[in-house]
Amino acid sequence: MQLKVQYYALMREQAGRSEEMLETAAATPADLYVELTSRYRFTLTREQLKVAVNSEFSDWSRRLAAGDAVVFIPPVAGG
Amino acid sequence: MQLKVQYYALMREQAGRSEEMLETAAATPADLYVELTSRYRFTLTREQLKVAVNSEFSDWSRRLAAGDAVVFIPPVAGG
Amino acid sequence: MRFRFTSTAIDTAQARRQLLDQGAGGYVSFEGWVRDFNEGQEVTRLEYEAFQELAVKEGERIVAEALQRFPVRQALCIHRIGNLDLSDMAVWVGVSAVHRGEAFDACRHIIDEVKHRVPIWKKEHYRSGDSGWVNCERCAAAPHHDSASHSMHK
Amino acid sequence: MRFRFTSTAIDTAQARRQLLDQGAGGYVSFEGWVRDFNEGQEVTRLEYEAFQELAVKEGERIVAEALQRFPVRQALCIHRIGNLDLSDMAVWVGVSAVHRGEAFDACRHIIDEVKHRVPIWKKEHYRSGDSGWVNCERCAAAPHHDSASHSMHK
Repeated sequence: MQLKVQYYALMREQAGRSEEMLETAAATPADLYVELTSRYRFTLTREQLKVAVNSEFSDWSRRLAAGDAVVFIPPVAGG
Repeated sequence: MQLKVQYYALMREQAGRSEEMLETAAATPADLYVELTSRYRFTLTREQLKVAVNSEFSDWSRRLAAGDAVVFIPPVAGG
Repeated sequence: MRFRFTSTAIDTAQARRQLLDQGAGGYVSFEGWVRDFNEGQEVTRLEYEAFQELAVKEGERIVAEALQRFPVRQALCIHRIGNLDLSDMAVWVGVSAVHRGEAFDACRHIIDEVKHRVPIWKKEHYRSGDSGWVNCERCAAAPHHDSASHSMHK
Repeated sequence: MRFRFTSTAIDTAQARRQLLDQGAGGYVSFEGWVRDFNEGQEVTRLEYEAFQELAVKEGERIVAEALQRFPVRQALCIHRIGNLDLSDMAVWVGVSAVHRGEAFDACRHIIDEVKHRVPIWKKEHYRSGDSGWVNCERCAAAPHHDSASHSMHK
Protein backbone atom coordinates (compact mmCIF):
# COMPACT_ATOMS: atom_id res chain seq x y z
CA MET A 1 0.00 0.00 0.00
CA GLN A 2 1.33 3.43 -0.87
CA LEU A 3 1.01 6.34 1.57
CA LYS A 4 2.13 9.95 1.56
CA VAL A 5 3.96 11.08 4.69
CA GLN A 6 4.79 14.71 5.48
CA TYR A 7 7.31 15.81 8.11
CA TYR A 8 7.46 19.07 10.04
CA ALA A 9 9.86 20.81 12.38
CA LEU A 10 12.16 18.48 14.36
CA MET A 11 10.84 15.41 12.53
CA ARG A 12 11.48 17.01 9.15
CA GLU A 13 15.09 17.58 10.19
CA GLN A 14 15.47 14.07 11.59
CA ALA A 15 13.90 12.45 8.50
CA GLY A 16 15.95 14.72 6.25
CA ARG A 17 12.93 15.37 4.05
CA SER A 18 9.61 17.19 4.21
CA GLU A 19 7.54 14.50 2.47
CA GLU A 20 7.75 11.17 0.74
CA MET A 21 5.62 8.51 -0.95
CA LEU A 22 6.06 5.31 1.01
CA GLU A 23 5.33 1.65 0.27
CA THR A 24 4.34 0.10 3.58
CA ALA A 25 2.46 -2.77 5.20
CA ALA A 26 1.61 -0.65 8.27
CA ALA A 27 -2.09 -1.03 9.04
CA THR A 28 -2.39 1.97 11.37
CA PRO A 29 -0.57 5.25 12.12
CA ALA A 30 0.80 3.53 15.25
CA ASP A 31 2.37 0.77 13.16
CA LEU A 32 3.66 3.30 10.68
CA TYR A 33 5.34 5.32 13.42
CA VAL A 34 7.18 2.23 14.70
CA GLU A 35 8.40 1.52 11.17
CA LEU A 36 9.54 5.11 10.51
CA THR A 37 11.19 5.48 13.90
CA SER A 38 13.40 2.48 13.24
CA ARG A 39 14.36 4.08 9.92
CA TYR A 40 14.88 7.71 11.00
CA ARG A 41 15.57 7.33 14.73
CA PHE A 42 12.92 9.92 15.64
CA THR A 43 13.53 11.11 19.18
CA LEU A 44 9.91 11.93 19.97
CA THR A 45 7.88 9.11 21.49
CA ARG A 46 4.41 8.34 20.22
CA GLU A 47 3.00 9.71 23.48
CA GLN A 48 4.42 13.12 22.60
CA LEU A 49 2.79 13.20 19.18
CA LYS A 50 -0.59 13.55 17.60
CA VAL A 51 -1.33 12.20 14.19
CA ALA A 52 -3.35 13.54 11.28
CA VAL A 53 -4.67 11.58 8.32
CA ASN A 54 -5.81 13.52 5.27
CA SER A 55 -5.48 16.83 7.14
CA GLU A 56 -7.68 15.92 10.10
CA PHE A 57 -6.63 14.71 13.52
CA SER A 58 -6.91 10.94 13.70
CA ASP A 59 -6.76 8.01 16.12
CA TRP A 60 -3.54 6.04 16.19
CA SER A 61 -5.58 2.88 15.54
CA ARG A 62 -7.35 4.12 12.41
CA ARG A 63 -7.09 1.70 9.46
CA LEU A 64 -4.93 3.31 6.82
CA ALA A 65 -5.98 3.14 3.18
CA ALA A 66 -3.91 3.42 0.02
CA GLY A 67 -3.30 7.06 -0.85
CA ASP A 68 -3.80 8.38 2.68
CA ALA A 69 -1.65 11.36 3.68
CA VAL A 70 -0.19 10.95 7.16
CA VAL A 71 1.38 13.64 9.33
CA PHE A 72 2.91 13.07 12.76
CA ILE A 73 2.47 16.21 14.83
CA PRO A 74 5.20 17.11 17.34
CA PRO A 75 4.31 19.21 20.41
CA VAL A 76 3.08 22.53 19.06
CA ALA A 77 4.48 25.94 19.95
CA GLY A 78 2.56 28.65 18.16
CA GLY A 79 2.48 32.30 19.11
CA MET B 1 -13.15 83.89 52.38
CA GLN B 2 -12.75 83.61 48.62
CA LEU B 3 -12.71 80.20 46.88
CA LYS B 4 -12.48 79.08 43.30
CA VAL B 5 -15.11 76.53 42.26
CA GLN B 6 -15.03 74.62 38.98
CA TYR B 7 -17.97 72.76 37.50
CA TYR B 8 -17.98 69.81 35.13
CA ALA B 9 -20.50 67.86 33.09
CA LEU B 10 -24.06 67.90 34.47
CA MET B 11 -23.09 70.30 37.25
CA ARG B 12 -21.54 72.72 34.77
CA GLU B 13 -24.79 72.75 32.87
CA GLN B 14 -26.89 73.16 36.01
CA ALA B 15 -24.65 75.94 37.36
CA GLY B 16 -24.56 77.59 33.95
CA ARG B 17 -20.82 78.19 34.26
CA SER B 18 -17.59 76.23 34.30
CA GLU B 19 -15.92 78.14 37.12
CA GLU B 20 -16.34 81.08 39.45
CA MET B 21 -14.64 82.93 42.30
CA LEU B 22 -16.93 82.76 45.29
CA GLU B 23 -17.14 84.69 48.56
CA THR B 24 -18.37 82.19 51.14
CA ALA B 25 -18.49 81.42 54.85
CA ALA B 26 -18.57 77.65 54.20
CA ALA B 27 -16.00 75.96 56.43
CA THR B 28 -15.91 72.63 54.60
CA PRO B 29 -16.72 71.21 51.15
CA ALA B 30 -19.86 69.72 52.71
CA ASP B 31 -21.06 73.15 53.82
CA LEU B 32 -20.15 74.62 50.46
CA TYR B 33 -22.19 71.99 48.61
CA VAL B 34 -25.28 72.78 50.70
CA GLU B 35 -24.85 76.48 49.87
CA LEU B 36 -24.33 75.89 46.14
CA THR B 37 -27.17 73.40 45.85
CA SER B 38 -29.62 75.93 47.23
CA ARG B 39 -28.36 78.39 44.62
CA TYR B 40 -28.13 76.13 41.54
CA ARG B 41 -30.58 73.36 42.46
CA PHE B 42 -28.00 70.63 41.71
CA THR B 43 -29.80 67.33 41.28
CA LEU B 44 -26.94 65.14 42.47
CA THR B 45 -26.87 64.39 46.17
CA ARG B 46 -23.65 64.65 48.13
CA GLU B 47 -23.59 60.85 48.42
CA GLN B 48 -23.28 60.64 44.63
CA LEU B 49 -20.29 62.97 44.51
CA LYS B 50 -16.66 63.08 45.40
CA VAL B 51 -14.88 66.31 46.07
CA ALA B 52 -11.42 67.58 45.17
CA VAL B 53 -9.55 70.47 46.73
CA ASN B 54 -6.56 71.88 44.88
CA SER B 55 -6.67 69.03 42.37
CA GLU B 56 -6.54 66.18 44.88
CA PHE B 57 -9.39 64.10 46.24
CA SER B 58 -10.45 65.42 49.64
CA ASP B 59 -12.63 64.65 52.63
CA TRP B 60 -15.93 66.45 52.83
CA SER B 61 -14.96 67.66 56.31
CA ARG B 62 -11.64 69.25 55.33
CA ARG B 63 -11.23 72.85 56.56
CA LEU B 64 -11.26 75.12 53.55
CA ALA B 65 -8.74 77.94 53.29
CA ALA B 66 -8.86 81.15 51.30
CA GLY B 67 -7.79 80.57 47.72
CA ASP B 68 -8.64 76.85 47.68
CA ALA B 69 -9.93 75.46 44.38
CA VAL B 70 -12.89 73.16 44.91
CA VAL B 71 -14.36 70.70 42.41
CA PHE B 72 -17.40 68.53 43.01
CA ILE B 73 -17.03 65.32 41.04
CA PRO B 74 -20.17 63.69 39.61
CA PRO B 75 -20.21 59.93 38.99
CA VAL B 76 -17.52 59.29 36.41
CA ALA B 77 -18.00 57.56 33.06
CA GLY B 78 -14.72 57.31 31.22
CA GLY B 79 -13.95 54.93 28.40
CA MET C 1 3.89 60.08 31.31
CA ARG C 2 1.75 56.98 31.29
CA PHE C 3 -1.69 58.57 31.14
CA ARG C 4 -2.65 61.40 28.84
CA PHE C 5 -5.50 63.10 27.08
CA THR C 6 -5.89 63.97 23.43
CA SER C 7 -8.53 66.04 21.68
CA THR C 8 -7.75 64.41 18.33
CA ALA C 9 -7.81 60.77 17.20
CA ILE C 10 -5.65 58.50 19.36
CA ASP C 11 -2.50 57.49 17.46
CA THR C 12 -2.27 53.84 18.50
CA ALA C 13 0.73 53.05 16.31
CA GLN C 14 2.78 55.74 18.00
CA ALA C 15 1.51 54.71 21.44
CA ARG C 16 2.36 51.07 20.78
CA ARG C 17 5.93 52.01 19.87
CA GLN C 18 6.36 53.36 23.41
CA LEU C 19 5.68 49.86 24.73
CA LEU C 20 8.09 47.92 22.52
CA ASP C 21 10.55 45.97 24.62
CA GLN C 22 12.80 43.15 23.44
CA GLY C 23 12.14 41.31 26.69
CA ALA C 24 8.38 41.35 26.15
CA GLY C 25 6.68 38.33 24.58
CA GLY C 26 3.10 39.53 24.83
CA TYR C 27 1.28 42.77 24.16
CA VAL C 28 -2.39 43.41 24.93
CA SER C 29 -4.29 46.51 23.98
CA PHE C 30 -7.82 47.65 24.69
CA GLU C 31 -9.84 50.20 22.74
CA GLY C 32 -13.14 51.65 23.89
CA TRP C 33 -15.35 52.47 20.91
CA VAL C 34 -18.44 54.66 20.71
CA ARG C 35 -21.32 52.20 20.49
CA ASP C 36 -24.59 52.89 18.70
CA PHE C 37 -26.80 51.68 21.53
CA ASN C 38 -26.70 52.14 25.30
CA GLU C 39 -29.26 51.21 27.92
CA GLY C 40 -32.18 51.14 25.52
CA GLN C 41 -31.33 54.28 23.55
CA GLU C 42 -29.91 54.70 20.05
CA VAL C 43 -26.77 56.78 20.41
CA THR C 44 -25.68 59.12 17.61
CA ARG C 45 -22.62 60.80 19.14
CA LEU C 46 -20.81 61.46 22.42
CA GLU C 47 -19.08 64.30 24.21
CA TYR C 48 -16.26 63.58 26.67
CA GLU C 49 -15.18 66.07 29.28
CA ALA C 50 -12.49 65.68 31.95
CA PHE C 51 -11.22 67.44 35.05
CA GLN C 52 -7.83 67.14 33.48
CA GLU C 53 -5.54 68.25 36.29
CA LEU C 54 -6.83 65.58 38.66
CA ALA C 55 -7.60 63.05 35.94
CA VAL C 56 -4.00 62.91 34.76
CA LYS C 57 -2.75 62.41 38.32
CA GLU C 58 -5.30 59.67 39.00
CA GLY C 59 -4.64 58.02 35.64
CA GLU C 60 -0.90 58.01 36.31
CA ARG C 61 -1.53 56.45 39.71
CA ILE C 62 -3.63 53.70 38.15
CA VAL C 63 -0.96 52.78 35.60
CA ALA C 64 1.79 52.96 38.23
CA GLU C 65 -0.23 50.65 40.50
CA ALA C 66 -0.69 48.19 37.65
CA LEU C 67 3.06 48.19 36.98
CA GLN C 68 3.63 47.39 40.65
CA ARG C 69 0.90 44.82 41.00
CA PHE C 70 1.48 42.84 37.81
CA PRO C 71 4.86 41.75 36.46
CA VAL C 72 4.57 43.70 33.22
CA ARG C 73 7.13 45.70 31.25
CA GLN C 74 5.36 48.80 29.98
CA ALA C 75 1.86 50.27 30.18
CA LEU C 76 0.16 53.36 28.82
CA CYS C 77 -3.36 54.81 28.66
CA ILE C 78 -4.65 57.57 26.39
CA HIS C 79 -8.14 59.07 26.70
CA ARG C 80 -9.88 61.16 24.08
CA ILE C 81 -11.93 64.23 25.00
CA GLY C 82 -14.34 66.34 22.96
CA ASN C 83 -16.91 65.26 20.39
CA LEU C 84 -16.87 61.68 19.14
CA ASP C 85 -18.86 59.90 16.48
CA LEU C 86 -19.97 56.28 16.32
CA SER C 87 -17.04 53.82 16.18
CA ASP C 88 -14.57 56.51 17.24
CA MET C 89 -12.01 55.41 19.81
CA ALA C 90 -12.63 57.00 23.21
CA VAL C 91 -9.86 55.33 25.16
CA TRP C 92 -6.82 53.15 24.53
CA VAL C 93 -4.77 51.02 26.95
CA GLY C 94 -1.65 49.09 25.98
CA VAL C 95 0.51 46.74 28.06
CA SER C 96 3.61 44.73 27.19
CA ALA C 97 4.84 41.89 29.39
CA VAL C 98 7.16 38.91 29.39
CA HIS C 99 4.16 36.56 29.51
CA ARG C 100 0.75 37.14 28.02
CA GLY C 101 -1.33 36.34 31.13
CA GLU C 102 0.01 39.32 33.02
CA ALA C 103 -0.47 41.60 30.01
CA PHE C 104 -4.17 40.63 29.86
CA ASP C 105 -4.62 41.07 33.62
CA ALA C 106 -2.88 44.44 33.80
CA CYS C 107 -4.67 45.83 30.74
CA ARG C 108 -8.05 44.87 32.11
CA HIS C 109 -7.21 46.22 35.54
CA ILE C 110 -6.19 49.58 34.09
CA ILE C 111 -9.32 50.09 32.01
CA ASP C 112 -11.56 48.97 34.89
CA GLU C 113 -9.93 51.40 37.28
CA VAL C 114 -9.90 54.25 34.77
CA LYS C 115 -13.63 53.84 34.26
CA HIS C 116 -14.27 53.92 38.00
CA ARG C 117 -11.79 56.45 39.32
CA VAL C 118 -10.74 59.00 36.73
CA PRO C 119 -12.86 62.18 36.58
CA ILE C 120 -14.11 61.91 33.01
CA TRP C 121 -17.72 62.26 31.97
CA LYS C 122 -19.58 61.50 28.81
CA LYS C 123 -22.76 62.95 27.46
CA GLU C 124 -24.67 60.73 25.10
CA HIS C 125 -26.75 62.22 22.30
CA TYR C 126 -29.65 60.04 21.21
CA ARG C 127 -31.50 59.58 17.96
CA SER C 128 -34.64 60.73 19.82
CA GLY C 129 -33.08 64.17 20.24
CA ASP C 130 -32.53 63.68 23.97
CA SER C 131 -29.15 63.63 25.59
CA GLY C 132 -27.78 62.76 28.98
CA TRP C 133 -24.68 62.55 31.14
CA VAL C 134 -23.99 58.85 31.68
CA ASN C 135 -24.30 57.76 35.36
CA CYS C 136 -25.56 61.22 36.34
CA GLU C 137 -29.01 61.58 34.87
CA ARG C 138 -30.80 58.48 35.99
CA CYS C 139 -29.70 58.61 39.59
CA ALA C 140 -30.33 62.35 39.66
CA ALA C 141 -33.74 62.21 38.00
CA ALA C 142 -35.81 61.46 41.09
CA PRO C 143 -35.06 64.25 43.56
CA HIS C 144 -35.76 67.36 41.45
CA HIS C 145 -38.15 67.40 38.56
CA ASP C 146 -38.72 71.12 38.76
CA SER C 147 -35.43 72.36 37.33
CA ALA C 148 -35.80 73.97 33.92
CA SER C 149 -32.34 72.78 32.90
CA HIS C 150 -33.73 69.25 32.91
CA SER C 151 -35.84 69.55 29.82
CA MET C 152 -33.23 67.90 27.57
CA HIS C 153 -32.11 65.21 29.97
CA LYS C 154 -33.48 61.74 30.58
CA MET D 1 -11.92 33.37 7.10
CA ARG D 2 -11.16 34.02 10.73
CA PHE D 3 -7.73 32.40 10.96
CA ARG D 4 -4.98 32.84 8.45
CA PHE D 5 -1.24 32.71 7.92
CA THR D 6 1.06 35.31 6.48
CA SER D 7 4.71 35.09 5.55
CA THR D 8 5.11 38.88 5.72
CA ALA D 9 4.53 41.35 8.58
CA ILE D 10 1.01 41.15 10.03
CA ASP D 11 -1.02 44.19 8.94
CA THR D 12 -2.85 44.91 12.18
CA ALA D 13 -4.56 48.07 10.91
CA GLN D 14 -6.17 46.17 8.08
CA ALA D 15 -7.08 43.28 10.39
CA ARG D 16 -8.63 45.64 12.92
CA ARG D 17 -10.85 47.15 10.22
CA GLN D 18 -12.42 43.72 9.72
CA LEU D 19 -13.60 43.84 13.34
CA LEU D 20 -15.17 47.32 13.32
CA ASP D 21 -18.80 47.13 14.35
CA GLN D 22 -21.00 50.05 15.39
CA GLY D 23 -22.57 47.83 18.04
CA ALA D 24 -19.21 47.09 19.65
CA GLY D 25 -18.05 49.15 22.62
CA GLY D 26 -14.84 47.28 23.35
CA TYR D 27 -11.99 45.91 21.29
CA VAL D 28 -9.12 43.81 22.66
CA SER D 29 -6.11 42.69 20.69
CA PHE D 30 -3.17 40.49 21.55
CA GLU D 31 0.22 40.43 19.86
CA GLY D 32 2.85 37.77 20.44
CA TRP D 33 6.34 39.26 20.07
CA VAL D 34 9.68 37.51 19.62
CA ARG D 35 11.37 37.80 23.00
CA ASP D 36 15.13 38.00 23.51
CA PHE D 37 15.22 35.39 26.26
CA ASN D 38 13.53 32.03 26.75
CA GLU D 39 14.13 29.39 29.38
CA GLY D 40 17.62 30.52 30.22
CA GLN D 41 18.85 31.15 26.68
CA GLU D 42 19.45 34.39 24.81
CA VAL D 43 17.37 34.22 21.65
CA THR D 44 18.54 35.97 18.47
CA ARG D 45 15.84 34.93 15.98
CA LEU D 46 13.02 32.46 15.39
CA GLU D 47 11.67 30.29 12.58
CA TYR D 48 7.98 29.42 12.46
CA GLU D 49 6.67 26.49 10.48
CA ALA D 50 3.07 25.25 10.20
CA PHE D 51 1.17 22.27 8.85
CA GLN D 52 -1.00 24.83 7.14
CA GLU D 53 -3.83 22.69 5.81
CA LEU D 54 -4.75 21.39 9.24
CA ALA D 55 -3.67 24.53 11.12
CA VAL D 56 -6.12 26.73 9.24
CA LYS D 57 -8.97 24.31 9.95
CA GLU D 58 -8.08 24.09 13.63
CA GLY D 59 -7.58 27.84 13.91
CA GLU D 60 -10.98 28.47 12.33
CA ARG D 61 -12.55 26.04 14.77
CA ILE D 62 -10.98 27.86 17.72
CA VAL D 63 -12.28 31.26 16.62
CA ALA D 64 -15.72 29.83 15.82
CA GLU D 65 -15.85 28.22 19.27
CA ALA D 66 -14.95 31.55 20.90
CA LEU D 67 -17.71 33.31 18.97
CA GLN D 68 -20.17 30.72 20.26
CA ARG D 69 -18.92 30.62 23.80
CA PHE D 70 -18.51 34.35 24.45
CA PRO D 71 -21.02 37.04 23.45
CA VAL D 72 -18.64 38.89 21.15
CA ARG D 73 -19.18 40.53 17.78
CA GLN D 74 -16.12 39.74 15.66
CA ALA D 75 -12.88 37.84 16.10
CA LEU D 76 -9.85 37.13 13.96
CA CYS D 77 -6.42 35.54 14.33
CA ILE D 78 -3.40 35.88 12.05
CA HIS D 79 -0.19 33.89 12.49
CA ARG D 80 3.14 34.66 10.92
CA ILE D 81 5.40 31.95 9.48
CA GLY D 82 9.00 32.01 8.32
CA ASN D 83 11.99 33.83 9.82
CA LEU D 84 11.39 36.41 12.54
CA ASP D 85 13.70 38.78 14.34
CA LEU D 86 13.52 40.08 17.90
CA SER D 87 10.39 42.17 18.58
CA ASP D 88 8.71 40.93 15.38
CA MET D 89 5.05 40.04 15.74
CA ALA D 90 4.46 36.28 15.51
CA VAL D 91 0.73 36.21 16.10
CA TRP D 92 -2.17 38.64 16.37
CA VAL D 93 -5.66 38.13 17.81
CA GLY D 94 -8.41 40.77 17.74
CA VAL D 95 -11.91 40.67 19.23
CA SER D 96 -14.70 43.26 19.26
CA ALA D 97 -17.66 42.98 21.64
CA VAL D 98 -20.52 44.97 23.09
CA HIS D 99 -18.86 44.88 26.52
CA ARG D 100 -15.16 44.81 27.27
CA GLY D 101 -15.17 41.85 29.66
CA GLU D 102 -16.21 39.43 26.96
CA ALA D 103 -13.66 40.87 24.53
CA PHE D 104 -10.86 40.22 27.04
CA ASP D 105 -12.11 36.70 27.79
CA ALA D 106 -12.54 35.70 24.16
CA CYS D 107 -9.19 37.14 23.07
CA ARG D 108 -7.36 35.29 25.81
CA HIS D 109 -9.22 32.07 25.09
CA ILE D 110 -8.31 32.22 21.41
CA ILE D 111 -4.59 32.76 21.94
CA ASP D 112 -4.45 30.08 24.66
CA GLU D 113 -6.14 27.55 22.38
CA VAL D 114 -4.06 28.49 19.35
CA LYS D 115 -0.88 27.90 21.33
CA HIS D 116 -2.09 24.49 22.46
CA ARG D 117 -3.93 23.10 19.48
CA VAL D 118 -2.76 24.56 16.19
CA PRO D 119 0.09 22.66 14.47
CA ILE D 120 2.69 25.40 14.41
CA TRP D 121 6.28 24.99 15.53
CA LYS D 122 9.05 27.40 16.31
CA LYS D 123 12.76 26.93 16.24
CA GLU D 124 14.72 29.26 18.45
CA HIS D 125 18.22 30.33 17.50
CA TYR D 126 20.42 31.26 20.43
CA ARG D 127 23.34 33.61 20.89
CA SER D 128 25.39 30.55 21.86
CA GLY D 129 25.04 29.25 18.30
CA ASP D 130 22.68 26.48 19.37
CA SER D 131 19.12 26.19 18.21
CA GLY D 132 16.13 24.13 19.15
CA TRP D 133 12.50 23.36 18.39
CA VAL D 134 10.48 24.64 21.34
CA ASN D 135 8.67 21.90 23.29
CA CYS D 136 10.37 19.20 21.20
CA GLU D 137 14.02 19.20 22.16
CA ARG D 138 13.98 18.98 25.90
CA CYS D 139 11.44 16.18 26.14
CA ALA D 140 13.13 14.37 23.28
CA ALA D 141 16.67 14.78 24.56
CA ALA D 142 16.71 11.81 26.92
CA PRO D 143 15.87 8.76 24.79
CA HIS D 144 18.47 9.04 22.00
CA HIS D 145 21.79 10.72 22.48
CA ASP D 146 23.39 8.87 19.62
CA SER D 147 21.78 10.65 16.70
CA ALA D 148 24.18 12.79 14.71
CA SER D 149 21.41 15.21 13.84
CA HIS D 150 21.39 16.24 17.51
CA SER D 151 24.64 18.12 17.48
CA MET D 152 22.98 21.50 17.04
CA HIS D 153 20.06 20.93 19.36
CA LYS D 154 19.78 21.43 23.09
